[in-house]
Amino acid sequence: MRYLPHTPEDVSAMLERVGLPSVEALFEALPDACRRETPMDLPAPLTEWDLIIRMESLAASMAAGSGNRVFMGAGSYSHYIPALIPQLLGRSEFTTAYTPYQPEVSQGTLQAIFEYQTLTARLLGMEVANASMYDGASALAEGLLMAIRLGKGRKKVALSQAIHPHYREVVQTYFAPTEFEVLTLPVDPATGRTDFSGLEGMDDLAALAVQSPNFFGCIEDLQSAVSLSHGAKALLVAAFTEPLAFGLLPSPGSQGADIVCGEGQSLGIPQSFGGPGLGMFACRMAHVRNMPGRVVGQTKDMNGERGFVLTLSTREQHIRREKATSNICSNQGLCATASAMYMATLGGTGIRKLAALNRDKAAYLKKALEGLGFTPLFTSPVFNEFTLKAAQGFGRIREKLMEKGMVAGLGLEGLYPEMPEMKEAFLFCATETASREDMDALVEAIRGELL
Amino acid sequence: MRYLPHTPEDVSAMLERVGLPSVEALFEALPDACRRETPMDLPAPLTEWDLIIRMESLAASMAAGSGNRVFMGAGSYSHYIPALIPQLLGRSEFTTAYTPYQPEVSQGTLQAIFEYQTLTARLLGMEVANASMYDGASALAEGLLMAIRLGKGRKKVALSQAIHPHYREVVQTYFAPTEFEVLTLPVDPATGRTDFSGLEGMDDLAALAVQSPNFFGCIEDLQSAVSLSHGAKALLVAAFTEPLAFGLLPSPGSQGADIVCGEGQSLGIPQSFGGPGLGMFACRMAHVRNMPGRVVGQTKDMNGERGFVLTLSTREQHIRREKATSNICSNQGLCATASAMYMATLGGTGIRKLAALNRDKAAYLKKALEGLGFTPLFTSPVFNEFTLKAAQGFGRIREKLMEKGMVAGLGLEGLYPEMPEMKEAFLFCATETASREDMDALVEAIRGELL
Amino acid sequence: MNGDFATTGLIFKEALLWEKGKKGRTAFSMPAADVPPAKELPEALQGEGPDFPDLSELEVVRHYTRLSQWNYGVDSGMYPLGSCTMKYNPKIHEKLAALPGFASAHPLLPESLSQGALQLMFELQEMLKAVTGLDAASLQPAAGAHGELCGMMLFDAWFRSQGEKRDRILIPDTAHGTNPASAALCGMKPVALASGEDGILHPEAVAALMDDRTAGIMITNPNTLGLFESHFAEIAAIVHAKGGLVYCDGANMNAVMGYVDMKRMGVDVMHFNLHKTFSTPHGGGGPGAGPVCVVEKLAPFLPVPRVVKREGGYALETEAPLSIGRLHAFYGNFGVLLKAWAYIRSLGPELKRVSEMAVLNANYIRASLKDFYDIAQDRVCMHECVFSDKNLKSFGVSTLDVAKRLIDLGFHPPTVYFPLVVAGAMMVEPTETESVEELDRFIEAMKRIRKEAEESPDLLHEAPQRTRVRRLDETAAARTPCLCGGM
Amino acid sequence: MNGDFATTGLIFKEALLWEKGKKGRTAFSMPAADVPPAKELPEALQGEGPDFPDLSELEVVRHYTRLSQWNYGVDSGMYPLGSCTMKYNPKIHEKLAALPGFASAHPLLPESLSQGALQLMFELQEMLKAVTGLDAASLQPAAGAHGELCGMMLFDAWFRSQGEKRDRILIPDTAHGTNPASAALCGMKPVALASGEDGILHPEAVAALMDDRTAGIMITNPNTLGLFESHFAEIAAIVHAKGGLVYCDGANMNAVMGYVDMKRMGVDVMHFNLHKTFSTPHGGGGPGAGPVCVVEKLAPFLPVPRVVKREGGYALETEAPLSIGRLHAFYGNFGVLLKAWAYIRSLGPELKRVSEMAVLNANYIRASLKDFYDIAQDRVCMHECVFSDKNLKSFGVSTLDVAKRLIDLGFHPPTVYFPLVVAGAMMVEPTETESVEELDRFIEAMKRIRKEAEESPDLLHEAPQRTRVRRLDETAAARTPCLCGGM
Ligand SMILES: Cc1ncc(COP(=O)(O)O)c(C=O)c1O
Ligand SMILES: Cc1ncc(COP(=O)(O)O)c(C=O)c1O
Repeated sequence: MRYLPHTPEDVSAMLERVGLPSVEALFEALPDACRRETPMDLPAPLTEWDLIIRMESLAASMAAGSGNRVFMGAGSYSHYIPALIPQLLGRSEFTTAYTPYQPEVSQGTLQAIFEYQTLTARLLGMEVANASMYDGASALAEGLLMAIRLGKGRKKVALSQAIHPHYREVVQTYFAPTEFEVLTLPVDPATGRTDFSGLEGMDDLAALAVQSPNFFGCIEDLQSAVSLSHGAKALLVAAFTEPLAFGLLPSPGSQGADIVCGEGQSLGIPQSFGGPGLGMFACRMAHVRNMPGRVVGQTKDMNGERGFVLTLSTREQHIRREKATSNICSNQGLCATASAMYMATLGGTGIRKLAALNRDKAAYLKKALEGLGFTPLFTSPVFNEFTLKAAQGFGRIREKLMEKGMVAGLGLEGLYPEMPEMKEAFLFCATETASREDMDALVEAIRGELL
Repeated sequence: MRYLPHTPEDVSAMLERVGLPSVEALFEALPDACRRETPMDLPAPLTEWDLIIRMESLAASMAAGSGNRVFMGAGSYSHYIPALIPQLLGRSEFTTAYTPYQPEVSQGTLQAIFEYQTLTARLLGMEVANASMYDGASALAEGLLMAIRLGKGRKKVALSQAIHPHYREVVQTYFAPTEFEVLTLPVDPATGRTDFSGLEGMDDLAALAVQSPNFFGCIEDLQSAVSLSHGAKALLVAAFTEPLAFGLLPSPGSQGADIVCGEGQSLGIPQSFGGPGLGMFACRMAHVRNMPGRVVGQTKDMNGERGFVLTLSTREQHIRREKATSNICSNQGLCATASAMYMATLGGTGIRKLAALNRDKAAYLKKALEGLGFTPLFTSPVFNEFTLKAAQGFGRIREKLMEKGMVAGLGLEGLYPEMPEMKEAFLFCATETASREDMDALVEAIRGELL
Repeated sequence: MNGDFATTGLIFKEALLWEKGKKGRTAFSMPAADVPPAKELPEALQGEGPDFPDLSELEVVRHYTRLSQWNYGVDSGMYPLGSCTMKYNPKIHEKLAALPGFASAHPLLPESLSQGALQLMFELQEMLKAVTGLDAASLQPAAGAHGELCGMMLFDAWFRSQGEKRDRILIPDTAHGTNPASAALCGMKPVALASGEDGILHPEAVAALMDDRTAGIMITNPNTLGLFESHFAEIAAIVHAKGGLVYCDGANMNAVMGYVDMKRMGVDVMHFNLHKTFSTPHGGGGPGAGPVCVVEKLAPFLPVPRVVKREGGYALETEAPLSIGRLHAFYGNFGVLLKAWAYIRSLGPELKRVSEMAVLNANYIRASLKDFYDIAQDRVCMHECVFSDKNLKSFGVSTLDVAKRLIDLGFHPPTVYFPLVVAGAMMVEPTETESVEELDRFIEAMKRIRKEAEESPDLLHEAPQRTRVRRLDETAAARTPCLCGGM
Repeated sequence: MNGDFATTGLIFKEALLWEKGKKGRTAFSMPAADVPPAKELPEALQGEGPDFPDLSELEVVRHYTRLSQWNYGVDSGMYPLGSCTMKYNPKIHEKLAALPGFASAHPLLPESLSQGALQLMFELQEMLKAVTGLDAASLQPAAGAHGELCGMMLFDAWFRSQGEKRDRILIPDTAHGTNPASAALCGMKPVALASGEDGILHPEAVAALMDDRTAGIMITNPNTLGLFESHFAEIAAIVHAKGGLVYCDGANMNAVMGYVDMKRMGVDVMHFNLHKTFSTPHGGGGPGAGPVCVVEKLAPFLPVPRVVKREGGYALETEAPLSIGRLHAFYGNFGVLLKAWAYIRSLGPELKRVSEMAVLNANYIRASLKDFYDIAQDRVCMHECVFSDKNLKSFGVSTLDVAKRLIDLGFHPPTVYFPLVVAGAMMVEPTETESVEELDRFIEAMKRIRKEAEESPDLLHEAPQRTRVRRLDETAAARTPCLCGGM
């Protein structure tokens, strides 16, 4: 086996050094009660060549790749990834290293993450970002737990119903074993934004969480959310699933958000069936000692050279154990590096252009679908996603289009059983990867079926 | 444009330094008589994304990849390439460097090529190998020119007709403008080996060239070739297109060949529609100062550390100009490195096993085709290629199979118009990439059509 | 070569990203606008866009090429970082993970269009069950600690379903920091459990602390001293007898595949660190994956969605009334799971040999170095062995110094100062992919350092000297944190 | 930063392949034998197999990872190697070349199954024609020198077709060594042509040598001094008047795209160095590609097979009675051609801007350094400029010393001691992909070295000091050659 170097002679010589008669003797500390009674029932080893064939055949059964046109976002976005990113990211000095505990041999990782933190802070308009969380959903959950720590005894958090339903579920999962409570603020059925009117009745709030652009694609009024939240002495946690929007929209930080967290997959990371993605997490410096996750800081070496280290680790589990700000250890470091590469590749000029292009594409598709009799469900401005009430019989048509390799939006009914207006509502997405030709083809295909 | 860094401000500032009013002024030395009258008529630039689409659509029209089964060798062989090779070879320190003129910053290339030379010499049983030639065909042509240089006035070379027809054509092209003559030795119609009987009548021979395994797949009697050649005071130039054979067969060097040259594509290099491949070239140390091409040698640095440099460059064009042993400058360095990686990956144990497996596969296919009424044209033992006289009507069947993604051998009639026995003869190849299942499917498909 | 396997060479300086570039450059190929511009946004929704530097493609490429050259990975040299299983990461896996069918797959594609991914996940679940002997698996946790958290949530949910709320949990003093931290996230109070003189847990200690307010126990086995918890089964029985549950931190599974049956041993929940045991690249800190396996009775509590096999194909099951819910926005780190699947399929039953060779390698190092460095437990170890700086103290030399000196000699240091129960610990985990020659070189370097500690301790204090930067001021970094550049 | 953009860092030692490994290891995944073994070979045909070392996969990976770290490439830093056009090599091209449709394509597939590759080659031919203004192209030559050889064969074939044999050829003293060597391979005797004081050729010199025994002339334009041969058209007319042919070595085409019309200028044959002008990675010495373009009258002599467009698709034409024949076993370095195609398609008419910026960058360096280093020709240059060590001699410092010191400061040296007409030449070709900041850094480093030459020449004599190996003994290497290891 090519991964196992020892020859039989190696093994004998080594056993001799160890002073044991056999390999089995190495396992003598295992009492019978712990031992397997039968060998592991695993399929026989595949050669590299058979492995490729098998994997390719599994991959071929997926509706991904250039042949398919998926007009669906909902937390996972199709964006172009410049070829330089996988090539640089794949350099084994990055991939086969681990946590930079030994900074002298990890400056590559450390500077890359320091740059990631900085670009992330700039993108989100915040003072500090951590080195990553698992994904957008867990970042939100940890953001809310952080707000609770900062809330000095306040036990509740309020979530906008327009936050990605899966994220809300993850928050629920994190909160279930605790004594803390999760409340929900409904969506305004006209604008598609969060209806904050319920806030008044809620006391003991440590945080209010709002996503913008929200799950329906609507851009929230973050500034109002911040003042209402601060009025209630709660922190405003701003969530996001599409960070590219901040190329165009005011950053959450500039609107006054206290904690910003969300998913960074859009920034140069393959969709990869939902993971690995990137939990982005940023806050104010005043709160940094309550922040979860690793963070890289700049310092000097003994010769005065600039260098980087993991720092503020007294917040972390390996030092503080049960008193840590989070249990996170391994994070999504390589994905964070990928997104830094992506942000550097786009640049300030590029991200603005690309964000505008995304908005243009979505506006085009929206208009075209409206021309087919789809009606907008909400009035708020959108970025690259939007919700439409479908034309009669669209559900069945959508199924048919799938056979042609088109995924025409995401049905919202199942995700919002509590909202009757979501019957026949679909969430569409068009990014820069959606060509006019593809969008026209989609619209024509629907038109053809509608007739 | 992402490859061009200068902003308009950069350009102005730089022009100011240069003291010129405009970019056009940089080109004032160009007289009107040399200038274009119209802009270049080139298609508009493609974005990275459109480029991919275009290239993928071109690639998709090729009958390559796992879907197709090509039972054809004839100088280009389908072998498995371990994933580690493209990954390591793609490291930009290897790919984006050039000729190692500055050894202190090129030790990676230099040691890799020194190792390539050594492994090549071992594979071919020779004392020294150069750093590569363009391909097998030009290596043969240069080998023969080298023999002529060593031949002290002898003006002729004799080529076996069983050398790859394209290689013989290239030799012809190289020899055409010279005063030297190329003679041909025919194939023995029974054995498929070179018929040396004509040698006696040839005088003034500087070299005799034989390929083994030859174009028909037949393994030549190199030892006899050597003694006959040496008897005629000519050097024996041993050519090859499938170096994997030397995992099993005696190396040309061990049989007494003076110069060994051929194509190394089999050793970890993609077929890539015929190039880039690898011209392998080896000779005896006694003749090294007449060898064409670059060569890396071991030496020491001023601290006594082992290191490597380009050496014996007084043979080369940049020093010796028209008196150089060849005009070659850029060679196939990265392909040589790939093949060294491949040889290291296989190891001595692996190459033997893999070579045996190739032979087994070909033997299996040969037997199966014989079962369909194909008859062996020649009696000599073969490696992974063999020539069969096809069953009646096979030409048309072969066309039909292509539509099913099977290429059933190579027709020899067009390549050997001078040999009537090549009518209906086909050259087949089966390597380790031909699964029994695929071979059975081929045979069954032919059987089905023959009925 | 006298224990010195490194030297110095040319390394480039490289500025921070925002110290480079110029407004108006780009490294991105902007797609052409083939649609009309959208109506302007209302003014309140118009931002300024982030202040990112504008670089050319070559500037970006050179930046990261240079940064990478400042790093040390498994492909650079031996990386015996204890508890992290830094084994060789097969190159073919990168190619497989990049297959467009997987890399471009949207997670909300209908099941009919994502059978390949679902099948792969289902098969991986089955294989993890086969490796552990347990009954059900979830692939959602994104790392080991996430798996622990999942496990503690399962504990909590189980007790709730029994009408109980237990808020204590026993955790040995050798445990990784994530264990107590994960328990705390679920509102449980960790109760420290001392391991015995012999470095392992003893049933009496557990019996003394286990009660019906205690949710159970979290044990790492093999533990962080590299020892097998031989009394695991008895301990599990004690915990079970009090109605408690048993969690196994499976981070060290690389030692015992094909030998241990987790179910027989009494485990109710365990997590894998897929990135360790099944060799997915650690990526400078992640992403990893931390699937959990459970016994039958806990299966109903596993996260949703679950990958199941039904007539007609693979499916995602979201209906599960007892489930703790979702733990990840989608299904976990699929791209990492895929590599683990490929690894297991490449080895199959040979995984047993993986463990054997990992243990042999650790013992070879232990036997070769125990006369040179104080060893925490002088007996046969599992996949790693723990030395200390005890007998170096008299030379004024610490574990940190040894670690830094190893760098100068060409090796990544072991894990240091963990586990906490060994003062000045050096935790060496060679993994099975290192050849005996490489182990010999490491041993030679360690012996040389032992000698230097005695004869020229300043070589150690001054180390590393060959790296681009020398020892960094971590105190200053924490005291006046600079976490964001260019301000 | 004071001109010093490099430092030292940790670099690994690494043995030669055969000093590693152990019999019985492997890094290769051997396919299972699914067929019976073949009958034994006759004894005379049974060899022993080569004595290759057996390594594990990790051993191979680490070996080449470490070796690569000893190298300097364009991605590492500025590589102003004159005459070599070391521009940025787009990363996307690697991905495109690896598309299985191309990478796994057998060259003898029937045309119907290889339309994609044929179309690509046909289009590349057309684009090269558009860039040069010439009438026909062949992509077969595998490198620049191969293109030259092809060109000389075309000359020879042309004259034969005219019933002539001309055996002299004019080659300027500034020419690259491949020019005379290529001519000599075709049995032609190069006649050296002196360039003028101003670094370019003058019609009188050509007129004096050109006669009807002379096949023609080979001119590099822009020439190797980085100057445009302004009298090219007149010179071509002189050559043509004597029945001769004009060859242009197009290695420096990167300077003049969109400006020059080769046909108007009087060129009959020229070659490209695709790897230079069209940015394919140089691979540590190759592979490259050296397509030739010709005027109509020479088209019938181009190598076979030719890629043509016919009704119904692209085809390979082999029937061409006047052709010089095949020059390559198949169609040249297709995988390199593909990258050039991608590069041209990515830039299109912007190739003109490529040339403009390449020339601007060279002139920026020239203007910035001409007061510090003696410059061969003090006027506007094209894509490169040539300095010399003339005014350094008095300090006992040579071009070689400057080159080696540049390495210590983080730059790849320029081409040195070429062209031969300038004693101690330093030929600097920055290329258009370097930013002005990078040029400034190079200029700063060069100025610093100029100062050091005066003040501390030993810094230069001792350089490089930061590399893993220092100056190597090239004399010993050549005197007692060791070309093959492990003997
Ligand atoms: C014993 C042990 N448990 C748990 C963990 C946490 O795993 P992860 O980093 O994947 O979250 C680690 C990680 O190093 C560990 O060593
Ligand atoms: C001016 C000139 N001509 C010809 C060549 C030869 O090209 P190649 O190395 O591609 O054979 C070179 C290569 O450096 C060159 O600079």
